[in-house]
Amino acid sequence: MSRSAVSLRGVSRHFGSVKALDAVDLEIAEGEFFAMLGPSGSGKTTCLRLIAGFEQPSAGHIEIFGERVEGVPPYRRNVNTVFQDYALFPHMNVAENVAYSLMLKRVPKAERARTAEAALEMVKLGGYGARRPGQLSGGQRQRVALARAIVNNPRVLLLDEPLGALDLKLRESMQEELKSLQKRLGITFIFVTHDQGEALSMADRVAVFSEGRIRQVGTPETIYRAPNSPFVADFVGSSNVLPPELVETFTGERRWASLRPEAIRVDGGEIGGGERLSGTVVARSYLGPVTRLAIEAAGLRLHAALPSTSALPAEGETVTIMFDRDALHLMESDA
Amino acid sequence: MSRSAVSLRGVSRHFGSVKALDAVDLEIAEGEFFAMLGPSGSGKTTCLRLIAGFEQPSAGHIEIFGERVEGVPPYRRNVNTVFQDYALFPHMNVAENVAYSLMLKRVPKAERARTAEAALEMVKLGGYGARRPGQLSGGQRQRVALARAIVNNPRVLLLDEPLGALDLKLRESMQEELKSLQKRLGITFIFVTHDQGEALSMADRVAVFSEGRIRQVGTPETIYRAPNSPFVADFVGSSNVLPPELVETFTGERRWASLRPEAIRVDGGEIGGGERLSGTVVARSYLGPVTRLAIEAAGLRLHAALPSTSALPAEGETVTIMFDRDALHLMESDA
Amino acid sequence: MRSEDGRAPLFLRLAAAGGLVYLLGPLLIIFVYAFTTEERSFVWPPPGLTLKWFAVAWNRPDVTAAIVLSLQVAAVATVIAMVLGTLCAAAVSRSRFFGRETISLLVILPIALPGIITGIALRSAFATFEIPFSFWTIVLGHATFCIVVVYNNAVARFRRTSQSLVEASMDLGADGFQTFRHVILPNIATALLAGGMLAFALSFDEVIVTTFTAGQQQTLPLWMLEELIRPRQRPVTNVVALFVVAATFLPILAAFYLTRDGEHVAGAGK
Amino acid sequence: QATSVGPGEGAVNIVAWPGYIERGETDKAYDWVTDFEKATGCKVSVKTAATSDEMVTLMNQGGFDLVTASGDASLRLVAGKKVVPIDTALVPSWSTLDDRLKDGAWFTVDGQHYGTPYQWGPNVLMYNTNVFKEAPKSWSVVFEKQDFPDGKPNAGRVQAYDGPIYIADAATYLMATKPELGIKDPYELNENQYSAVLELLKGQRQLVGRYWHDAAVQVDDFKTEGVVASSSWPFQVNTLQADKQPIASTVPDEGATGWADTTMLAADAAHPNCAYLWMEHSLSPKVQGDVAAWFGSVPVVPAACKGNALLGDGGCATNGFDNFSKIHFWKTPVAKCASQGTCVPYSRWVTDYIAVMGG
Amino acid sequence: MTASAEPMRSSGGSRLGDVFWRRPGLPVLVMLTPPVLWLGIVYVGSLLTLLMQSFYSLDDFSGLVVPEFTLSTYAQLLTPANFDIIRRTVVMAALVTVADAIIAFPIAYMAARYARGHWKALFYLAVMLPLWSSYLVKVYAWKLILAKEGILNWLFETLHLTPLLDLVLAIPGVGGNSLSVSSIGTFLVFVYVWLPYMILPTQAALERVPANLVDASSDLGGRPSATFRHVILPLAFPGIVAGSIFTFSLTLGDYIIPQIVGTSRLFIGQAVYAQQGTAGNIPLAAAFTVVPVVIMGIYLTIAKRLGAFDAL
Ligand SMILES: Nc1ncnc2c1ncn2[C@@H]1O[C@H](COP(=O)(O)OP(=O)(O)OP(=O)(O)O)[C@@H](O)[C@H]1O
Ligand SMILES: Nc1ncnc2c1ncn2[C@@H]1O[C@H](COP(=O)(O)OP(=O)(O)OP(=O)(O)O)[C@@H](O)[C@H]1O
Ligand SMILES: NCCCCNCCCN
Ligand SMILES: [Mg+2]
Ligand SMILES: [Mg+2]
Repeated sequence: MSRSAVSLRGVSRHFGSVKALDAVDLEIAEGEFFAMLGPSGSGKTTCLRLIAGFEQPSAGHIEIFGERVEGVPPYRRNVNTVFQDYALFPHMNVAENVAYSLMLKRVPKAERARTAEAALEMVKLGGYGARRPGQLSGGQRQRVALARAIVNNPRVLLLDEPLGALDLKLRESMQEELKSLQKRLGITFIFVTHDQGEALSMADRVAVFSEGRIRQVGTPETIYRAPNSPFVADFVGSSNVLPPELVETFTGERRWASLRPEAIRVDGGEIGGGERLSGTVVARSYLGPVTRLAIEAAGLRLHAALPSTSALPAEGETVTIMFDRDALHLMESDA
Repeated sequence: MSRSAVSLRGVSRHFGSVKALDAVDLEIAEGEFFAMLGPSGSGKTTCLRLIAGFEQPSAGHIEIFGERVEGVPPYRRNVNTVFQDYALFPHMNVAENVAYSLMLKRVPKAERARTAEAALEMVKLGGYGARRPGQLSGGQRQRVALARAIVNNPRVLLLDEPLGALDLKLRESMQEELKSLQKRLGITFIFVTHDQGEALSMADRVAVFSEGRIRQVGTPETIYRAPNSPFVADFVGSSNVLPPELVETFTGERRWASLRPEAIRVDGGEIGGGERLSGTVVARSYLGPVTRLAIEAAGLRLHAALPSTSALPAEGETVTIMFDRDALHLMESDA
Repeated sequence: MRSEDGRAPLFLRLAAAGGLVYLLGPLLIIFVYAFTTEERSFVWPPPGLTLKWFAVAWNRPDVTAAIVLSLQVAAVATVIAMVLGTLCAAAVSRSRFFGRETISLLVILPIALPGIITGIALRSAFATFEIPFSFWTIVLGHATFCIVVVYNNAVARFRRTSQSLVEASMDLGADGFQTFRHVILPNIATALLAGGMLAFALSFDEVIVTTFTAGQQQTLPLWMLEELIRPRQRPVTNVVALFVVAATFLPILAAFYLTRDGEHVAGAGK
Repeated sequence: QATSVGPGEGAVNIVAWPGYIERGETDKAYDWVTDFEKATGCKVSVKTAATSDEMVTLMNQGGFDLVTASGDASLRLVAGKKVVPIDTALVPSWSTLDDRLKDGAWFTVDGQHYGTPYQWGPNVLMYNTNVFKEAPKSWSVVFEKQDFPDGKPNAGRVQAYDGPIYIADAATYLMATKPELGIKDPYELNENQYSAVLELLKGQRQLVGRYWHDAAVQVDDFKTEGVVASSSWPFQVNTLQADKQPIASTVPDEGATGWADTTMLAADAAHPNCAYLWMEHSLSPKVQGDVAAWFGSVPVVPAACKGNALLGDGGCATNGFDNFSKIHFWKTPVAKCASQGTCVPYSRWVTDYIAVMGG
Repeated sequence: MTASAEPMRSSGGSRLGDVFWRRPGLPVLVMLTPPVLWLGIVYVGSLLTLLMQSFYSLDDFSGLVVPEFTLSTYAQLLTPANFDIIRRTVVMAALVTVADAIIAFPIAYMAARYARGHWKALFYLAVMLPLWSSYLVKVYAWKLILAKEGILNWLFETLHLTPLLDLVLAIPGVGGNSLSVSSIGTFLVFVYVWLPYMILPTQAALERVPANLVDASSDLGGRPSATFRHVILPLAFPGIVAGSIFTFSLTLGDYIIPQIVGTSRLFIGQAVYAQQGTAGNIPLAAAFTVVPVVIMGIYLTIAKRLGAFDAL
């Protein structure tokens, strides 16, 4: 990991009795694409706002490129934000929006226009400068917000669920664009989302939040394959979480374990070694490439993801489920 | 298919020059879970509002259980709606919201309360009657809206993106609940969404809308595996759409074809027959069970979904992609 | 928002039409009487019609003096009300400590209490502190009850102007002042305009409070009161009333379209 | 004490009854301001007041130099120290005044004169000549329920003055019709007399649709509201007659109340010199005659009765020059009264008259 | 909070801006001071000065105010005649408010929910023009309309409906010789001049009722009348209450309308005006003003609870 762009040391933010953020430590490296993932209310936005300077920590301190930023107002931090609702200025046209920070810096008009247009080109909106935000589609607005945030060459870009308001197709294409933009600019992106697919596919590293704390930080692979707790396992991949008693029967260790749906085979699958359980199919959902089965077995409701092309048991059928022992991931924590 | 709950015959709805719905024919069977899928502005909501009676067709006619409903106002149709933004009455508490239609029917107070409570139990909100809508979370509001719509035992329930405002986890669990509720009640659900995953996993049949027209109607499997047009192929499953020229080289037929990402193998995959193309990996996204590669080949940007556990080429690597000829689905339409 | 389908029910259309006739009919009377030949009192139907009152009104220095004074008072009172109302609204919308309710009550009081109370209270305060009547005593009274309309419009717009716009501005390098100038002010401008228009109208037409705070100065309504009671050239007052309505017609319409567009603009960010 | 009036300050502000100070705006012929302004450089500003109470209110506000106060206001202004005695030596025309008025009790306190008399006149009974072919002889037409000569009842067709001072009009009527009450002065009533007067007024309330508050409104009411009889001022009579309305007036046998107005000098007058110049000007026969002609009042300078083009030689007589003794001039009722020791004070008149009008 | 590591970015932001940013209470204080000084000290101060006078009394003999604490003025206030004035005024204010609400509602409703485009502009003008026309001239116009020789009578005569009018005018208590000298006349004028003040907030409130709630109600079986009663009316109610603050208070204090059109029976405004002018009975005038202050105090408390302040 190269040198640290943002670091949080024991940072807390309390609102009255609500601990929105609770003693969080975090290091984000320069040039990294970092995702903050977690359910609603877990403190992701609060964390971002602390970095941007909209909130002040109740305890702990924050460093940006090694400098402590207590008391430094947002407008003096070399950090820019893309807001979830874009927060485009409705009374300015696109070019004026993008050039806003340049105007504040008293950059001469002509240069401003040039720079803004360049930023718009960067997000593929060259020529849209004269429009009003109200005349743009959701995805276009999102890109204007992006252009406005990067026009200033910030060293860190904060993005709070920037794709949350877009519909699925648009979202997928913006994911690719964002990713390639970050590569081109080489700046640090800190990205908030509650969509684990988005976090996994885009980020270099992911922090999983829950109730104001970070539960795990790691690469997408680590987070997905080696969750450290049932919470992470469940949140990151709709995993099956097996209780210690059951796990003991397979591994001898009395520990929580996760089992990915795609690691489960059902009945007439290829014969092979592995662990077995008997259960009943209670629901079946077609997801395109795979079909998900909900199976009640050993008092649990387990999910298995099978290729839709394979032979699939019907609802109500009794089946045997099998998995490799290696597929069982034993976890540290128990909550 | 059992007898028809709702049928549209050549229904159009024009707003000025905008053809929100354009000569649509549709039969929805009794007891069916029917999804309307399509991009924003494709006419889904308009179609639902026509069935509910909030709009009147500009042309064509609608039948509900065999009766033509021209001029029948919404309050005389045995059809209820769950609105996208819930539309709960803010000045009434939850119980009053749910009992609203009973109150209008002058059902005695005690019976009203009982029925409303039963509907709330049904959506797992027993005991929440005294709260105000403002005191509920998004998912809870959604369920109140559901309870309010079913308290009256409608024969058709219309749902306009009922899960759109919920976050991913909640959405998944509500999907299962909705599905099982529909089974228990046995009534017709007509469900609008722009999320193809939702449509595929929940519906018995799906209609794909685009620009005020229905492009295809069929079971999820049909829609996913045998799209009738590039539009449907692309919209329903982030499919690779291959142009006629290319398809001709494989099949001899000059037709558009779709190729699912999971049908593509790359390089050192199992040896086997099939078609081959050479290309360069330009992006790689980790999606958990699978990793998606974007590969530039034959002037196209193709996506391949490979199990994350397999050996994956790096970005920039040159690869050979392979697929079975059967995996190529030839399409009727060319738009 | 979707429009309701079709046309309004008949009884509603009739009731609204009746209401509009009630609202506009008497204005028509004023217009007709601006042309009557009858000089001292009004009888129906007017015995004849003439244009001479327009010339008469034009040539009367007391008319123009009263109009000018009223315009000045209304302009200054409106500016003061806009400043104070905006400050108040901004403070309330920014602060978690000061209850909006308390401030709202304080601001509403001058308009919620009958004008005669405002008038007499100010008058007795002027007397107590030996403040002589002047242009500023009129302005003081008017600005006091005009604050509320500006405040209400501004508070509503502040509420709709997303906090994230302010944060976006700060994020992009603007401090509080710059944010106010470049983001907040342009966003609430149409609301302020609407509030200011209403404030101007209230001040321009205020009789009761002015009666107690004007001393010997004559604002347009005081002139009219005098003129309507005195039996000479009553049609002149109607000419003036007609003139005021005609002169304000376009600004009112402009404000309507401006504020209407404003709503669109303000909502566009979300 | 100055011995002569200094140069004018350029302006003078006067509170006056409507019609009292005219600059030819309504009728070119009636203008007694323009010349004065030219001669003295004092610009005249007039604020009209419809009632004595309004006048007092205006004077309490301050900012005026002069006020043409009636008797029921003048002593209140003196008691409230809103006006100051004048030096009659600085008003050369003082000597030309009607002797009957020179030391009038309504503006002379402790031998000091608080202004110069301006005009006087009776509160007449105005009536519609289409209804009354001959002049009514008694105020009973407005006080007692009855049918008028046209056969229709008087209810709703008569008016009374909307001011507490009107209690004196009722007292004047009772003084003649109920001598057993022993009313000697309609402004000095003991409790017994006072309650009899109030009874009469309460009865009158049933006949009166609306009380008249100011002159112009009454003019309208006679034109458009079907009012045919009321106590009034000559001013309204003149106005209506000028409008060719079938209107005349009379002083009935019971006598009448009336007013004698004084141009009083404000205590805080900002333009005392112009004020003195105006008082002098106001006593010139020309002004006196013109005002009398315009307003229908009687000049306080007898010389004005002759040779005034507007008033005409018979004008003074018509307006009641010889009725002086029949008229009970407005004055402020006070608790400590001359005729019977304790009387009902004006503040009670105010409250009770409000109650009477409230019905 | 410790000030100041090196600023990370030199551009933008003034020193004072930084101070304000670090102490967010400070700008709020700075912003609140002028309006609170103005309203709290100048206005409320004047009001208290006035109310204090109601505890003084008037000396009957000299007619001068005695600046000593007494409740005698209040005793005077509650004499039957004065109480009558209060009752009459409050009843009138309430009736005017109700009538305004009834007349305003259809107009506001049409403007808010049906009128589009030019019609909407027309409705707006129809409300704003009367608001901009001189109050006094409007009142006088009404005098012409209501006079015995006036337009309404003329109209009734032309339509041969005079007996009907006479019947109405014969109603004891509210009738009179003609409309312009009856309580009905006063009522009509009050209703007229304050009508725009009721329409504007009602319309704004109606515009804020989400259309989908109307759809939802109709979807659940609500006919238009039921939807109106159970959804639209309750949600627009704060707007009506907001409007009523104006209509009620303006009627409570007006002294010009009842003087020009009416029966000469006093209203509170006239009584205050008369008392403070006549014989300078400032204490009684002040005591009279306490009545609307108390009434409006109660009214505002209720209005606040109904959420009317947000609808103003
Ligand atoms: N200004 C505030 N005052 C009080 N509580 C707050 C405030 N801001 C946030 N909170 C609370 O802090 C917790 C964390 O909120 P935060 O917005 O950081 O969550 P989040 O992870 O961004 O959630 P979401 O995905 O819903 O945006 C929540 O319980 C929230 O209610
Ligand atoms: N009342 C209306 N007036 C004018 N145009 C309308 C109206 N309602 C819908 N439209 C237009 O009709 C088209 C279809 O709209 P509709 O709301 O049915 O789309 P949708 O498929 O529901 O989209 P979304 O997913 O965004 O909700 C759009 O172009 C829309 O702008
Ligand atoms: N348009 C004339 C209405 C006057 C309203 N004045 C309000 C002031 C109340 N204090
Ligand atoms: Mg958040
Ligand atoms: Mg829709």
